[in-house]
Amino acid sequence: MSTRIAKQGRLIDRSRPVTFTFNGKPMKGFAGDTLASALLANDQVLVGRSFKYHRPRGIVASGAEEPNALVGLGVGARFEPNQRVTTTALFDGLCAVSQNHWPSLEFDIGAVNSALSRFLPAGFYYKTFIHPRAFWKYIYEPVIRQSAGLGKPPKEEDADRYEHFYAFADVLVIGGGVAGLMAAKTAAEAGARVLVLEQSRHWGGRTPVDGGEIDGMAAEDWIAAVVSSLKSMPNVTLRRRCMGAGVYDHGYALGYERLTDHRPGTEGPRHRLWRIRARQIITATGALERPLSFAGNDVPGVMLASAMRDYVVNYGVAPGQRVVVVTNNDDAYRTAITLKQAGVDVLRILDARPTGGGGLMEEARGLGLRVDCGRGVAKVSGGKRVAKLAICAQEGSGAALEEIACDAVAMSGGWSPVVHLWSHCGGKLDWDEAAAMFLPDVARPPVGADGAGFVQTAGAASGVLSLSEGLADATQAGRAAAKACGFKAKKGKLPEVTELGEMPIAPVWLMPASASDELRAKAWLDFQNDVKVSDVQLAAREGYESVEHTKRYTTLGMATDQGKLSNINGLAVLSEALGRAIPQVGTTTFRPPYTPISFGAMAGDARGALFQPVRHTPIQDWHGPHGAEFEPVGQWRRPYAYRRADESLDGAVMREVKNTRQAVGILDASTLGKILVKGPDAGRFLDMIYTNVMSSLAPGKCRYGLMCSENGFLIDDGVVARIDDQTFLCHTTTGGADHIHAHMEEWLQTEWWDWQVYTANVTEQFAQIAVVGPKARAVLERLGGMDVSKTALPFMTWADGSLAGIPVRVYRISFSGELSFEIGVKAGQGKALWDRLIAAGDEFAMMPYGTEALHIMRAEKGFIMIGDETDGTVIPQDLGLNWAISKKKEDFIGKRAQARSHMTDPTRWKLVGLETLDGSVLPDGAYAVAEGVNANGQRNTQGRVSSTYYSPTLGRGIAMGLVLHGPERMGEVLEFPGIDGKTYQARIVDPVVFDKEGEKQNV
Amino acid sequence: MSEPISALNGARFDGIARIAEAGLTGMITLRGDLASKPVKAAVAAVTGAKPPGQGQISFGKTGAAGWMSPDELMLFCPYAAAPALLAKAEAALGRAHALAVDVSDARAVFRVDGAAAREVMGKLFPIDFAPGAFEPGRLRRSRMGQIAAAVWMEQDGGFGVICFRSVAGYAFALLKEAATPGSAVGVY
Amino acid sequence: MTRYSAFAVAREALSYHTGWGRAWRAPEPKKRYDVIIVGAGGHGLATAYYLGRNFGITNVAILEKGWLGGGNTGRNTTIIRSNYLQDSSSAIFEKARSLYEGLSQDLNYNVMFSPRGCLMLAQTQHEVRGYQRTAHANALQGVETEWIGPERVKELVPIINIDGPRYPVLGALWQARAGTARHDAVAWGYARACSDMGMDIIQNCEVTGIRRDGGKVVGVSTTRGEIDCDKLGLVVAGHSGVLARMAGFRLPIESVALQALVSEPVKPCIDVVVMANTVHGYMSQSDKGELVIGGGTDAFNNYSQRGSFHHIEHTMAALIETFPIISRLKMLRQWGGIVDMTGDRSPILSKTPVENIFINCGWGTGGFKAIPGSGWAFAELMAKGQSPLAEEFSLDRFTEGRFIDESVAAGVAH
Amino acid sequence: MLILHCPYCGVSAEETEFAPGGEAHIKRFGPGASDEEFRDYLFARENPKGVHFERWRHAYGCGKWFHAARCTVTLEVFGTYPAQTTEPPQAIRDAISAKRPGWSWREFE
Ligand SMILES: Cc1cc2nc3c(=O)[nH]c(=O)nc-3n(C[C@H](O)[C@H](O)[C@H](O)COP(=O)(O)OP(=O)(O)OC[C@H]3O[C@@H](n4cnc5c(N)ncnc54)[C@H](O)[C@@H]3O)c2cc1C
Ligand SMILES: NC(=O)c1ccc[n+]([C@@H]2O[C@H](COP(=O)([O-])OP(=O)(O)OC[C@H]3O[C@@H](n4cnc5c(N)ncnc54)[C@H](O)[C@@H]3O)[C@@H](O)[C@H]2O)c1
Ligand SMILES: Cc1cc2nc3c(=O)[nH]c(=O)nc-3n(C[C@H](O)[C@H](O)[C@H](O)COP(=O)(O)O)c2cc1C
Ligand SMILES: [Zn+2]
Repeated sequence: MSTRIAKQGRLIDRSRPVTFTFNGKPMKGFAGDTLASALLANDQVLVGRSFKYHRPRGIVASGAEEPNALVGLGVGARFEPNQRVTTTALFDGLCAVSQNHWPSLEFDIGAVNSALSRFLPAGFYYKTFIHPRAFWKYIYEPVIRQSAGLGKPPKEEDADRYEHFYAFADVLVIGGGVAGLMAAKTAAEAGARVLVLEQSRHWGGRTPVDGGEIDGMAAEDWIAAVVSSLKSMPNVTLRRRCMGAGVYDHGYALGYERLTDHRPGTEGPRHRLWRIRARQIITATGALERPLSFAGNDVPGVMLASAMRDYVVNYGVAPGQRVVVVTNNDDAYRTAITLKQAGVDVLRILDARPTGGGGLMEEARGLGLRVDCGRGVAKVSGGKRVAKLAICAQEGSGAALEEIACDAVAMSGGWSPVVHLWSHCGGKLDWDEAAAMFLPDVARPPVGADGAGFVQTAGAASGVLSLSEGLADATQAGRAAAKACGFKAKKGKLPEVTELGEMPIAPVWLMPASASDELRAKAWLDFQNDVKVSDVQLAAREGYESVEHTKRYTTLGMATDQGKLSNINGLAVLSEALGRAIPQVGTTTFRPPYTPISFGAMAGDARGALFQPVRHTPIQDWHGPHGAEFEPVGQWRRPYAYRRADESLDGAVMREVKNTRQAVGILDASTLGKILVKGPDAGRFLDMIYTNVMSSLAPGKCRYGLMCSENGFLIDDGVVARIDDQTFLCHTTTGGADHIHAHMEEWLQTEWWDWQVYTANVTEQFAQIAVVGPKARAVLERLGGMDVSKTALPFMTWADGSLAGIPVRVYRISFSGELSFEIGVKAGQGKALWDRLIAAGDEFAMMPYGTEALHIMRAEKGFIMIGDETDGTVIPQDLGLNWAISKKKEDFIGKRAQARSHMTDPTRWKLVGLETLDGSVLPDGAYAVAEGVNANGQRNTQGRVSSTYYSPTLGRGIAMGLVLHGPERMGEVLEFPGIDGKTYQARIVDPVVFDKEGEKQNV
Repeated sequence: MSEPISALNGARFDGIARIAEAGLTGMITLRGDLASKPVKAAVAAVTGAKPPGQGQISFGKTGAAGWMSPDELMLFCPYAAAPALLAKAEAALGRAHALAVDVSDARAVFRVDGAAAREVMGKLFPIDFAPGAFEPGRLRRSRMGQIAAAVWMEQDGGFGVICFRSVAGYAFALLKEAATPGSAVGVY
Repeated sequence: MTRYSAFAVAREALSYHTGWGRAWRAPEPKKRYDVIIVGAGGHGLATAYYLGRNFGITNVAILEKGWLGGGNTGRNTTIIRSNYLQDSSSAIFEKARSLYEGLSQDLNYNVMFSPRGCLMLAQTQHEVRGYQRTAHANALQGVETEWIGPERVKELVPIINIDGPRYPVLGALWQARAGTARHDAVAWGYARACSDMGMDIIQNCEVTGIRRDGGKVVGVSTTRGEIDCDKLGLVVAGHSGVLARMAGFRLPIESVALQALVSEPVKPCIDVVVMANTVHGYMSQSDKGELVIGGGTDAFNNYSQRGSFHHIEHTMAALIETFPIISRLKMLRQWGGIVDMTGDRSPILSKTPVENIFINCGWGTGGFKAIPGSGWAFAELMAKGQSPLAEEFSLDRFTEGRFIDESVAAGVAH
Repeated sequence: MLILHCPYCGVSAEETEFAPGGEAHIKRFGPGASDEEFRDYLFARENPKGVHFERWRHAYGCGKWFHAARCTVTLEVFGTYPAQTTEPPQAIRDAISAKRPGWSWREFE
C-alpha cells in the first residue's frame, strides 16, 4: 500500500488540500505535492503502460528522469500528452489521464504483446513482415503504428501564448542544488554577473533529503541563507521552474521557464524560452541514480531508492508498507533509514557487495534492519504491483535462496553525474573505473568563439558525490568561471561539513551476475521502450556492435527520458557482451533538450498575426474594404483583384483588364523597389550591374534594364530613371527590392570598393500609383498641378511636379501597353493622393485593378515577368532580349557566364507566343511533347508554357512559352498534354499579341 | 495640400511598458566620409548635434544624429522641416562625394517607456539591455523579432525604435505582445 | 546467412534468440580489392550492392571511418519521393523510389518502406504554378503525381489548417506512392547483403590519403593501413571536400549543417508526409509515433554536426501555423548532419580528374530517397564507365553552365 | 549559434544579425577568362575541415561585408576583418598560427 504518512513532507502544505482527478477518479492531495506524490498518496501505483509490450508501469523516479509515469494533462485547448507526473506540480482541478492502453489502464488488450514478448525481441520487425509486399502498407504498419505512440495528440489549437527573452550573463549556473548555489555565490562575490537556473520549484537539490550539516546548520537552513544572500546581490538573477535545456556553440544556452503550468489560465505567457548568452557556463546539474538490472525490475512498486526517500521526506508519502532495499552502494541505506524512521517496514537490505557498506550500514543495523551482503534480487513478481521478491546470491545465476512477500522495492545501482549539458556542445567524457561513472573530461571541454573552454561542472555533476567535496568543487568552478570572465575571486573559507564517510560502490550491471537467459529477458534496461538486457546482448551478437548501432537497433535510450536511467546500464551490458572495456564502447551522443520542451515555447510569439511580418503599403487599408482578394508576394499582400458583390474572382479580373484597356485603371504599385544610386562612378557601376548601358541615359529620361547574376541568369528587371548627372533611381521588381539593393552593395563593398558610389534603398519613402489606360491623362489633368501632356512628359521620361497640391514625381512608363503614368508620392501622402485620384477618376469610369489584371496585360504585350518567364535557369538571350544586352560593353555581371558552351547552345529553348487552335487557355506549366523517349524512358519534350491567361481583350487564351528553336518555327503547331487529361494544340506565334506597334502607350 | 500621416497615425498601448508610435518624424539618411568637414557641417545643419561616435546617437538643438554604419548616419529632425534641412545639408555637402536623402516617410518610429521597458526590448532584440550595458546615447542596429530595426536610449531613459514603414504594424503588434500585462520577466 | 522470416524469429524465440548470427561480418582489411568504396552510408553501401548484384564485382571493400550508416543516412528525416521537375532528377529519384518498393524483399531485410504519400503544399500563386508545372513534367516522365485542391489536402491531413490566415493552402502536389522508410534499416539491409556477397565492410577505418601513380589511383591510406585498389569510389557526403583534397582537386561543394528534430511519440495523427516550402517546414510521423521534423541549414561551412538553434525556432513557428494542434507537443531531441551542397543543389555522379576515381556526392539535403537509384547508377558508372541515369550529373556541367536546378519550380531538395 | 565581431560596428553580436556569404578572397574572373578559371571562380571551393576564410555581412546591422577566419570543426573564430582586402591580414594569420600550427588554406599560411 502506498500512502500518505503523518510525518514528514517538507514541501507540502497540509493546511491546503487540493483535489484532482486521475482517469476521471477524484483524488486528494496537498499544495506542494507533485502529481506523482499525490498519486502515490492515493495508492495509485499503476500509472501507465510501456511502449512496446504494454506492460504495467508505476512511478520509478521522483524527477526529470522518470520514464514511466507519463500522463495526458488538462483538457481541450490545454490538453498535453506525455507529461511526467514527477515534475508536474499539483494544482486544484488538475485532470490527468493515463496513456497507451485500450480499453483501460487496468485491462489493456495490448498487453498480449507482453505475453508474446519472446517473439518480439529487439529488431524483430526488421526480420519479419517482409512478405507479401503489400501487407506492410495495409496491415502490418497500421497495427504497429496504433500500438506504439504513447499519448494522444491534442485535438484543439493551443489556448496559451509563449515568449522569448534574451538574457546575458558572465556566468550562467545551471542547477540550483548546493553546488550550483555555492558556485553562483563564489562567482557573484567576485563581481561576475550571474544567472542561476533551477528546473524545479526548490532550491537546494538533493541535499535537504540526503542530510548533512553545513557550517553547523541543517542543510536546508544553509540553503535558505545562501539563497537569500544571492537574492540580495544586484548582479545575481535567480530563476526557478526554469530548466537549462541546451548548451550550444559560443556560450549560447537555452532556458525553458514554465510560468503557468502550475496555474493554468492565469495571465501572461505559459512558457518563456530564455536565449542566453553566457561567457562561462557552470553545469551543477547533480547526478541521477541508476536502477539495477534484475528480473522484474519494471514491476510497479520497484522504485529508485533515492526517489522513495524523496517521497517520504519531501511529501510525507510512503510508496510501500513492506519494503526491500537492494543496492550496490552506501547511499541506499539512507532510504532504508528514512523509511524505518517513517514507520515503514524495511524487510531486508540486500547489498550486492560481499562485505556491504560503511557507517550508513552500521546505522541501519543499529535501527534493527537486516542487511544481507553479497545478495541480490533473482526476480520480483507481481502483476500490476510488487507482490514478492526472490533473493539470490549476486555471484550466481539466480537460484532463489528465499522469497519475501513485499509491496515495494527500493533499488540503487549507483549514481551517474548529469553530464548532458556538458556534452551538448562537444564536452568529452572520461570513465572513472572506481566510481563506476562517466565524468566530464576537464581537459576536453566544449570550446567557445575564442577556442577556450566555456563550460565547467560543479558538485555531483562533476562526479563528486560527497557533500564536502561537492562544495569545494563548486567553489573551485565558481572561481574559475569568474576568473575566465576577468574577475578575481576572493579567498573565502570553504563551508564546514559534517557527513558520514561512504564505502566504495561495486559496479553491478546485471543482477545476479550470471543471470540465466530467462532472467535476462525479464531484466529491464529501458522501462519505457521495453529494452531488456537480453536485447542488448542480441544486438551485440548480431554485429550491431557500435553503441550507436545498439541504441538504434534496440531503441535503448530513445524514449522520452532519453536514457537518463538506462544508458549507462545498457552500455555496460554491451561492453560485457563485446568483451570490451566501457570507455571503448563509449556513450551515445547527448543532444538537447535536457528534457523535452514545448513547440510553443520554441516558436515564441511567432504565431497568428505575428507569425511573419506582413508588409503594408501606405494604401493597404483601402484595398480590403473595396473588395480586394489578396495574394502574398514576398511579405506583402497585394490585391489580386477587387471583387464586386455579384462577381466571380475571374470575372473581376476580366472586368479590370477591359476597363483599363478601354477607360482607365489604377494600381497600387508601391511595392516596386526603388534604389537610389549616386556618385561620380554611378554610371560606370550601373553599366556593370545591368546588361545594357545606363551611363548614357540622359537626366530626365527612363530606360528599361536587365540584371543578371554572375552565373548568367536573369534575376531582375526594371526601369532606371536618371535624376541628375550623378544620381540614378533604379526600379526593381517587388521581390527584388531588398536583394537587389544587397546585390549592389555586395559588389560595391567587396569588388569595387574604390569606386565612388553610394546607394540607398528608398522603396518605402514613396507610395507609387499607376494610372493606366486611354483616359489616364484626363484623370491627372482633372487633379491639375503639372503639365502631363505628351510634349511636356513624353514616353520614357519623368518629371517632378504636383497633383492636387501634393508633390509628386511622375514617370511615363508602361507595363501594360497603355498610356500610363506611374506617380511617386511621399508615403505619408500616398493614401491622400490615391483618394484624390479615385475621386477624380469617377467620371472616367476608373477602377482599381490587381496583380492578375496586371499580369494579363503585360502578357498581351509580350512583356516578360521575372518569376514566370524566368525561373533561375533562363538567360536574357532565351527571352529574345538580346536588344537589352550591350555588345559594346567589355564586361558586366553575367557576361562571361553567358559565353559558356551550354548558354550559347543553339538548342536552348527560346521565348515565343503560343496560341491554342481552339482559343482555349493552355494549362500552366504544360510541356510540348516531341517524338520518342530519352535514354531513361521519359517522354521527350520540346518546350513549355511559361505564362498563360485568358485574354479578355482578344477573347481567347494567350500564352508565352520557351520552345526549341521557337522563333524559327512560327506557325508550327505543338502538342501540350495537360494534367487534366486533355491534349492542347497550340501554334507558335509572336509573343506580342496586342498593339504591336506600341501606339497606345505612346500617346 | 494634404496632411501627411505616419504609418500608424500615433497608435499607443499601455502594458508593462508604454508603447507609442512617435508620429511624423523627419529623417535624413546621410552617407559620406563621416570624418570629413562637409559631412560634419551637414550634421550640424540638420540636427545641431556633433557627429555621433560608433554605436552612438548624439542629440542637438534641432534633432539627433544616429550612427548607422561607418559611412552612414540617420539624422532626425522635425518632420515639416525635413525638406528645408535636407537642402541645407546638401548645401553644406557641396561637391563632396556624399548622399543625403529624405527618408522621413520610409520609416516608422516608436517610443517605449516605463519600468519594464528594458525587458520588453529584451524579449525582441538579441541585445543586452541591462542597466550599465545599454544607457542613454547608445544606438544599436539589429533585429527586432523578424525585422531590421534600430534601437537607442533617449536621454530620459526611454527607448526609441525605428523600422521600415511597411512593417510598422508588425512592429507595433510585436511590442504590444511583449508588453502584455502579466509578462514582466523581473530581471532588470 | 540465416534468412529472416517470422518463422525464423519464432524458432529462435525458443532459445532466447541466442542462435542469431551476425548481420554483417567484421573482417580485417585485405591488401587489395578490385573496388574500394569510401563511406558506408546508404549510397556507398548501395553502390557496392549493385556492383555485386548487377555486375558481379564482389571483390569490394567499403571503408567507413565510424560506424556504418552513421552519417547522414542515419540522421535524415526519411522522406522518399520522386516528384522532381527536371528530367534527369526525376529519372534517378524515380528509379530509386521504384527500387524502394521491393527493397525489403530484395534484401530480405524489412526497411519498412511506407508508401504513405507525400504532399507538397502550394501556398502562393507562384507555388501553384510551379507545382502544376512539375505535375505536367512528371506525367511525361512516368512519375505518378497529381495536382489536388485544398479540400483534398484537408481530407488527407485532417490536422492541417488550410485557411491560413497568412498562407492559405491553395492546393498541393500529391505523390501517393511517395513515403518514408526506416533509415537505419536501409543501411543495415544493404550492409548485410553486401557482406553476404563476400564484400568487406570495414568500420572504424578512416581514409587519410589517396595514393596515385601519375594521374591514376592505386590505393588509399587508412587508419588501418594501406589498401590497394583498381577503382575508387568516393561516397562520403559531407566529407567529399576532404577526400577531394586528398585526391588533389576541388569540388563545387560546401558542407553545411542541416538540422532535424523529433517530438515525443504520440498516437498517429498525420498519415502522410507534408512539405510546406513557403513557410519552410516539413513533417511526418514515424511508426513509433514521433513527429519527424526537418530544420533549416546553416549557410556557413560547418563540420560540427550541430546547427544553430534559431533555424529550429522558425521551423516550429511554421509548423504550428500549419498544424495548430502541435503547439503543446514537445521536442524530444534535435541533431544535425553535415550535408554536401553543390553549386546547383543537384548531386554529382561523375568521373574525376584522377583516373579511376569516381565520385558520388552532392545529395545535400535530399539524398536518402535516392539511395537505391544512386547506387544502381553509380555502380554502372564505375563498372562500365557510363550510365544513362548518371549522365547529366557529371562534373562537366559546372564548366559548361549546364545546371540541374530543382529550385525553379518552387521546390526544395529534401 | 555563433557570435561574430563586426569590425565596423565594433560589436560582438549573435549570428542572427549576420548573413554568411561563403568563401572569402576569391578573385573574380570575367570576360577573357578560360572556362576553367571561370568555373573555379564560381564554384570550386576549399570547403576545408579546419581553418576557413569566409565572408559575412552584418545584414541586420551596418550592412557591411567583412571576413572571418574560423575553424569549421570547433567553430572557433580567429578574427574578423574588413572585406576590402584581397588577402588575410598578417595579424589574423599569426593568430591562427598560434593556435593551429602548420595550417594552410589555399595559398595562405
Ligand atoms: C537532418 C537531415 C535531414 C535529411 N532529410 C532527408 C529526407 O527527408 N529525405 C532525403 O531524401 N534525404 C534527406 N537528407 C539527406 C540524406 O540524409 C543524405 O543525402 C544521404 O543520407 C547521404 O547518404 P550518403 O551515403 O551519401 O552519405 P552518409 O550517410 O553521410 O555516408 C557517408 C559516410 O562516409 C563516411 N566517411 C566520411 N569521410 C570518410 C573517410 N575519410 N574515410 C572513411 N569514411 C568516411 C562517413 O562517416 C559516413 O558514414 C537529410 C539529411 C539530413 C542531415
Ligand atoms: N552519496 C551519494 O551517493 C550521493 C549521490 C548523489 C548525490 N549526493 C548528494 O547530492 C548533493 C549534490 O549536490 P549538487 O548540487 O551537486 O546536486 P543536486 O542533485 O543536489 O542538485 C542539482 C540541481 O540541479 C537541478 N537541475 C538538474 N538539471 C537541471 C537543468 N538542466 N536545468 C536546471 N536545473 C537542473 C536539479 O533540479 C537540482 O536541484 C549532495 O548533497 C551530495 O552529497 C550524494
Ligand atoms: C527518422 C528519425 C527518427 C528518430 N526518432 C528518435 C526517437 O524516437 N528517439 C530518439 O531519442 N531519437 C530519435 N532520433 C534521433 C537519433 O537519436 C539521433 O539523434 C540521430 O539519428 C542523429 O544521431 P546523433 O544524435 O547520435 O548524432 C530519430 C532520428 C531519425 C532520423
Ligand atoms: Zn556592423
